[in-house]
Amino acid sequence: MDKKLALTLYQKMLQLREFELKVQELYRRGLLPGFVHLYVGEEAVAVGVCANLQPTDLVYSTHRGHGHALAKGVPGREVMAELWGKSTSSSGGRGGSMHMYAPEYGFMGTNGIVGAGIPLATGAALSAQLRKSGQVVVAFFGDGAVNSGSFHEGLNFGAVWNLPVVYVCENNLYATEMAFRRATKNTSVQSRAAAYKLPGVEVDGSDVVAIHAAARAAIEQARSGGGPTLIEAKTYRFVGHHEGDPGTSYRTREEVEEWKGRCPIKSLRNKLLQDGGVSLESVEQVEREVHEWLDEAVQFARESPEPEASTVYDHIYS
Amino acid sequence: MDKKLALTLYQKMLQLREFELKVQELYRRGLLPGFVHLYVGEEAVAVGVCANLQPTDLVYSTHRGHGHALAKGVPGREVMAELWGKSTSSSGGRGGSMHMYAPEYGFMGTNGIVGAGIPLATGAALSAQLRKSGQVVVAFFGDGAVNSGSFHEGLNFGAVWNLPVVYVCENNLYATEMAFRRATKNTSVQSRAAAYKLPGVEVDGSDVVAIHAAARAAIEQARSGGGPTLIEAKTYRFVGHHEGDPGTSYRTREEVEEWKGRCPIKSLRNKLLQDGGVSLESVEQVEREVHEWLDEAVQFARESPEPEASTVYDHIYS
Amino acid sequence: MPEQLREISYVDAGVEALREEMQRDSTIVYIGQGIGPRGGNFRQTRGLCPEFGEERLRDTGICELGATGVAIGAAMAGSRAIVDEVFLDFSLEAMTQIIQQAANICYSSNGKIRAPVLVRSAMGSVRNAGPHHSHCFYGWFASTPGLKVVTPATPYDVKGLLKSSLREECPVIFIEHKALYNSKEMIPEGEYLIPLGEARIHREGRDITLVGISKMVHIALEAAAALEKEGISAEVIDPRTIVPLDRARIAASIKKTGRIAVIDEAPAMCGFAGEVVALACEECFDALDSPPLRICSLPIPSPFSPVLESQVIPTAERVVKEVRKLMEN
Amino acid sequence: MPEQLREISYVDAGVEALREEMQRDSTIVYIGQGIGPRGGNFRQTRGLCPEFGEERLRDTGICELGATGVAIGAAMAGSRAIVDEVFLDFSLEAMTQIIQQAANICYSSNGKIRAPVLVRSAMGSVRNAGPHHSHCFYGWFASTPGLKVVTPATPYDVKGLLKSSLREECPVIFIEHKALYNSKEMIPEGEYLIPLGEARIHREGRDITLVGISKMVHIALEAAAALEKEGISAEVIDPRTIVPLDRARIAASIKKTGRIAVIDEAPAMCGFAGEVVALACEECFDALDSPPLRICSLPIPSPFSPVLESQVIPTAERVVKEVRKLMEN
Ligand SMILES: Cc1ncc(C[n+]2csc(CCOP(=O)(O)OP(=O)(O)O)c2C)c(N)n1
Ligand SMILES: Cc1ncc(C[n+]2csc(CCOP(=O)(O)OP(=O)(O)O)c2C)c(N)n1
Ligand SMILES: [Mg+2]
Ligand SMILES: [Mg+2]
Repeated sequence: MDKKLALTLYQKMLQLREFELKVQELYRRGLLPGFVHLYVGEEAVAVGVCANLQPTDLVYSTHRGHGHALAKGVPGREVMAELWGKSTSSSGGRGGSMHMYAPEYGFMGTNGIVGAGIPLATGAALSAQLRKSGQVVVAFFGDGAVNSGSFHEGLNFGAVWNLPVVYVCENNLYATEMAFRRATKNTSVQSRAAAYKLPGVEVDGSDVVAIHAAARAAIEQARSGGGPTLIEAKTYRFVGHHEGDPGTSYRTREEVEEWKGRCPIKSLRNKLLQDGGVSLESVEQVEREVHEWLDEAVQFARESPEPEASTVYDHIYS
Repeated sequence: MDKKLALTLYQKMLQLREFELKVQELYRRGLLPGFVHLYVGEEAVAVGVCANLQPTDLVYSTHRGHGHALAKGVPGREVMAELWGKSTSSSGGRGGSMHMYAPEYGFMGTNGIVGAGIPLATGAALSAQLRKSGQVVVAFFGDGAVNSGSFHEGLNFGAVWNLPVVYVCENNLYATEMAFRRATKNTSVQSRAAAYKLPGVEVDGSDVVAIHAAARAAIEQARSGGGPTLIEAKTYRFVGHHEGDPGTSYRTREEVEEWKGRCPIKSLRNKLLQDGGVSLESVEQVEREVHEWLDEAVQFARESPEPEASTVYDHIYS
Repeated sequence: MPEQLREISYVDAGVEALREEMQRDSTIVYIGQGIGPRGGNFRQTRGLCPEFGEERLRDTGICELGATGVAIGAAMAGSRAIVDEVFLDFSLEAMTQIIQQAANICYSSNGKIRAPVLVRSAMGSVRNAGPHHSHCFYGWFASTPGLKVVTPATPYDVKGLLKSSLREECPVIFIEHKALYNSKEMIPEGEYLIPLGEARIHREGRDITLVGISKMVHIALEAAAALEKEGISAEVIDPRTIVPLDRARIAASIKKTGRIAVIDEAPAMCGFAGEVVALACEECFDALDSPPLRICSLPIPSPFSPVLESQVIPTAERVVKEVRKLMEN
Repeated sequence: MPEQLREISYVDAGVEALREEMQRDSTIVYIGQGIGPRGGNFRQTRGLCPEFGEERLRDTGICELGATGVAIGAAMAGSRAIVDEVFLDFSLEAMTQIIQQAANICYSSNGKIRAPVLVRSAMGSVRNAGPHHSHCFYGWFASTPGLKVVTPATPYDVKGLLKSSLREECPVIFIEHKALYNSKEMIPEGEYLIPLGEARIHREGRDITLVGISKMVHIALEAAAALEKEGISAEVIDPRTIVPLDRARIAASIKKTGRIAVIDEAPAMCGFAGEVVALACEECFDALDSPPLRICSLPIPSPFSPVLESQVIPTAERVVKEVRKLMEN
C-alpha cells in the first residue's frame, strides 16, 4: 500500500463522512430544504473509484450522490451551497441534492430517478468514443437499480458498442426498506455481467484499497478500448435511507452494528497507524484539515445569497 | 415418438403454414387492411408448446401471432375474420393482426408492442397463483424482445415470485432487419436465465417433437409450483419481417435456403412416413382436411359483415 | 337522518377504502414499492399487510415497468389489481404498459377482456422535492381514451372515490396529492361511495366560478375567502374526476356566475385548464362576461430553490390578484 | 430574386436536412432501429449510412428506453444526438428519460449542461395500423417545460425545421406524420432554415380561421377548398411548432376572421385543441363572433376496422359540416 495514496484516500473518505454528518445536523435543524440521502458508511466506494479518474473523466451518480460529487472533485462549498438552495453553487440552487451538476469537474449529476444514470453514462461514453476524447465514464448506482430496465438496456449498449464506461453497483443490501433478496432471486450483481458478456467483479466495499485496485483495472481497460466492467461493491449505509428514516425497522441492530464495525474509515486509520507507518501526527493533521475545510464550506453556503426570484425564467432552454 | 401425437402435431403445423400462405395471398391482393407478420417457418414452436396446454391455460403472443392463436385453439375462421376486420371474429374486427384477443380459448392477445406480453403474462401467472387456478401461462416473444426492459423486469418477477409461467423465446436471429448479434454481445438467450436464477433451455426450433418435450417439462414444472423456465427455440422465418419486406437485403439467399431445408413440417412428414409407420394415405387425408378447414375459414371471413359504424363507441370502458 | 361523523386524514381515508374493498373483494392484489410491511412511503397502506398478508400486498423492487405490466396482466386474467407507482413521476417508467396495454385492451378485444387495474400514485410539489418528484401530468392520462382519471382533494373524496374506482371494470388512474396526505375532514362512519363523474361544489358564489382539482381546490378556497372580503363572491368547484368530467355541473356554475377561472398545478400548455376553457366556450359561450382565465404553474422545470419554487406554483395571492384584475375589466 | 425550385417528398426532405446538417456538424450521431444500412423503416435515413458510416448511424436493438438515455447522455457530454423512436408510440418506452432527464437538465444545472438531443418519430393513423401504432400525443411533450415540439406538415417545412431543430441547444421533439412521407412540395435548391415558432399561413381567408398541424393541415386545406364553393372563406394556419407557439400570428388571424376552429388528430380532452381555444380567449375574446370550435379525433382507442377507424379521425367532410353549422349560428 502506497503511503501517500493511502493518506489521500483517508482524507477524502473523512471529508465525505464529516460532510454528511454535517448535512444531517443542518437538515435536522431545518436549515436545508428538500430531501437528503446520506452516504455514511459507503465512502470507500466513491473515493476508491474516483481516485483513479482524471478531471475530464465523467461521473453519473444517484440520489445518494454527495459523496460522488466530492470524490470527483466538486468543492465542498459548492455542494453544500446547492443543498442549501443557494445561488453560489454550481447549479445555482436550482437542483438540490438529487439534481446537482458540476460538469466543470466532470460531475454529470446526481439523479432523482433510480437507474436513469446508467443509460446516460453509457451515452456519454459513446460520445467520448466518437470524439476520441480518451475520457472514461463511471456510472454509480445502487442494488435497487439492478432490476430495472435501465440497467439491462444500458449495460447491453455498453457491451455491444464496447464503450469506455465502468458500471459501479453500490450493493448496500437494501433499496429503501426493500432487501435485495426480496426483490430478486439472484442476489449476486456481478454475476449478471455475464448476461451481457461483460466481466463482473465483486469487491469488498469497506476496503478502499481493494476498490481502488479493482476500479483502476476496470478504468484502464475502458480507457484502452477494452470495454466496460461491472463492479459490485458490497457496502452498507450506516444511516437511514433518507434523513427522517431511522433505518431500524427493516434492519436488525446487530446487522447495522456489524457493518459499522467494518467502517472503511476507521479500518484504514488503524491500518495506516499500525502497518502503514504513518504517524498519529500526520493523521491528526489530515483530520484538522478536513474540519477546517468543512467549516469553510458551511460558512460559505450559509452566507451565500439565495437565487433572485427574477431569475426563475433563466435557462429553461439554454 | 407417439404416432397419434405426431400426426396431430403435423396437422396443426400444416394448418399454421397454409393459413399464413393464404393470408399472404389475400394481403397481396389487397383484401386485408393493416399490417401482417407471418409465422412461416416457425410453426413447430407454437405447435410444440401449445400442444401441452389446457384450454384454460393462457398464452400471450406477439406481433407475429396468428400461429400462436391457431395453436392455442382459436378457430381459423375467427382469426381470419379478425385479419379481415370483420365483425364475426372474437375481437369483432376492432383489433386486427396485432391486437387479436380470444380469452375464451385462453388466447390473451397478440401484441403490437415488442416485449409487452412478458410482464402481462407474468401478471396473469400471478393471478393464477393467487386464485390457485392451476393455470399455466406462456409468454411467446422474439429475440428482439430480449434486450428490452420488459424482458428483464418480467423475468425477474416470474423468478422472485416463483410464478407458473413459461417464457418462450423464438430466436429467429433477426428483429426486423437487425441481426441479434448486432443488437447484443451475448447471443445466447437461454444463458440469460441465470441472471434471474432461472433454468434456461435451448431447443431446435425446427424439431416439433423436441420442442414438445422441452415445453412439457417446463409446463409441468410451472404447474407443480416449480416456477418459470426460459426456453430458447432456435428458429427462422422463411418470409420477410412483414408482408412487403422481401427479407433478402439483410439475409443471404444461402442462409434462407439452408433454413428452408430444415423445414419443420417437411421434416416431420418425412419422419412420419419413414420411421413413424404412418401411411401416405393418412398423411394425405390430414392434408385434405387442412385445406378444407382453410377454405371454410376464408369463406366465413369473406362473407362476414364488417362492424356497424354505429358500434364505434362500444366497449371503451366495459 | 343524522349521520355519525368523525375526523380522518386524507391518507387514512385511502387506507380505510382499501381495507373495506380488500375485505369485500378477495381478488384484489396490491403491487408496489414499500406497500407491504413498511405500510407505504406515504403511509398509504399502513396496517394492511398485517391484515391481508404479503400474498396480497406485494412489495417489489424498483421496476415500475414490470410491476405495472404484471398488475395489468393480473387484471386481464381475473384478479383486480392495484399498482402503486408511489410518485406519479415514476409512472413515466411504465407509460407504455398503461397507455398501450391497459387503455386499449377492452376496446380492441370487443369487450371480451377487461383490465380492472387501478394505477395509484401521488403528484405535485411538496417540500422542494425538485423536478424529478413534482410532476402533475394527470392530463396525459385524461387524454387517453380507455382510462378514467380520479384526482381527489379531500379525505371524504378519497374514500368514496377510491372505493368506487375499485369497482370499475376499466383501468383507473388514481392520483392523490402528496401535500394533502395530512389534511383532515369529517366523514361518515359507515360505507359510502362517490360515483365517478360528479363534481363537488365546495363553496357557492355569484360572481365567478373557480375550478380546481386536488391541492388547487384548497388554493381556490383560500382565494375565495380572501376575495369575499373584497366583495367578490366566488363559487369553487372540484370536478374530482377528469374522466369522466362533469361538464354539466361546471357549465351550470359558469352560466350562473358568468365568469370562470381554472387553477391548475400543471403548466397551462395543452392541459386540463385549456380543457375547462374549451368546455366553457362550448357549453356557455354566450353566458361569459369575461374571457375564461387560466391560472397555472409557470412553464418551468420545478426548481429546488424555495425562492424559485414559490414563483412557479399558483398561490392564493396570485389567484386573488388575477381574479381581481378579471373582475375589474 | 428568382429561386430555383424542385419537387421533393416529405421523407426525402428530411434526409436532405440530415445530410446537410451531418456534413456541417461532425458531432451529430444518429441512434435508432433500422436507421443504418436499412435506411429507416420509413426510408427516413436512406443513403445516409453509406455516406456517414455505422459509427454515426447507430442501429440498435429494441430498447428505446436505453437508446433514448444513451442519446441524451451523448448530448450532455458533447455530441449532438438524434434518437429515432420510429413510431411515436414507441417513445412511450422512453418517457422517463425524455421528461425527467432531457427536459430538466439545462434548467436544473443552471444552464451548465445542455442536452441537444433531437427525438424523432412519426405519428398518426395510416393504413389501419391499430391502437399500438397510431398515437398522436405530441401535446404531452408540449406540456413539459424544457422541450420544444416540432410537427411539420409539408416537405418544405420538414427540411427547414429539421435543420433549425438540429441547431437548437435544447431537446427538440420532432414528430412527422406517417401518412405524409410520400407527399410532395416544391422547395428551394439551396440551404434554408425555418425558425421555430413561426406559423405558416397556407391559405388566406376572411370568415374563419382553421388551425391544424401535421396531417390536419391538409384536411383543413381540403375543407377550405370545399367551403369556398359554399361561399365560406377559410384561412388555414399551421403553427408548425407547438413549442414555441406563434400565438401572435394565430391571434391576428382570429381577429381578422372572428371565428376559429382547431382540427386535431389527437382526442380533444386536455390537448392542443383546447390550447388554441384558450389562446383565442386570452388574446382575442372580444373579436370572437362564435365560440372557438374543436374538431378532433373521437375519444376512442384506434380501431383496426376501416369502417370504424374512418369514424374516429377528422375528415374534410366533418370539418365542412361543423364549420357550416358554426357559420349558420
Ligand atoms: C424509478 C424510481 N423508482 C422509485 C424511486 C424511489 N426511490 C428513491 S431511492 C430508492 C431506493 C434506491 O435503492 P438503491 O438503488 O439500492 O440505492 P440506495 O438508496 O440503497 O443507495 C427508491 C425506491 C425512484 N427515485 N426512482
Ligand atoms: C417497443 C417496440 N419497438 C419497436 C417495434 C417495431 N417492431 C415490430 S416487430 C419488430 C421486430 C421484432 O423482432 P423479434 O422480437 O425478434 O420478433 P420477430 O419479428 O423476429 O418474430 C420491431 C422492431 C415495436 N413493435 N415495439
Ligand atoms: Mg441499496
Ligand atoms: Mg426475431
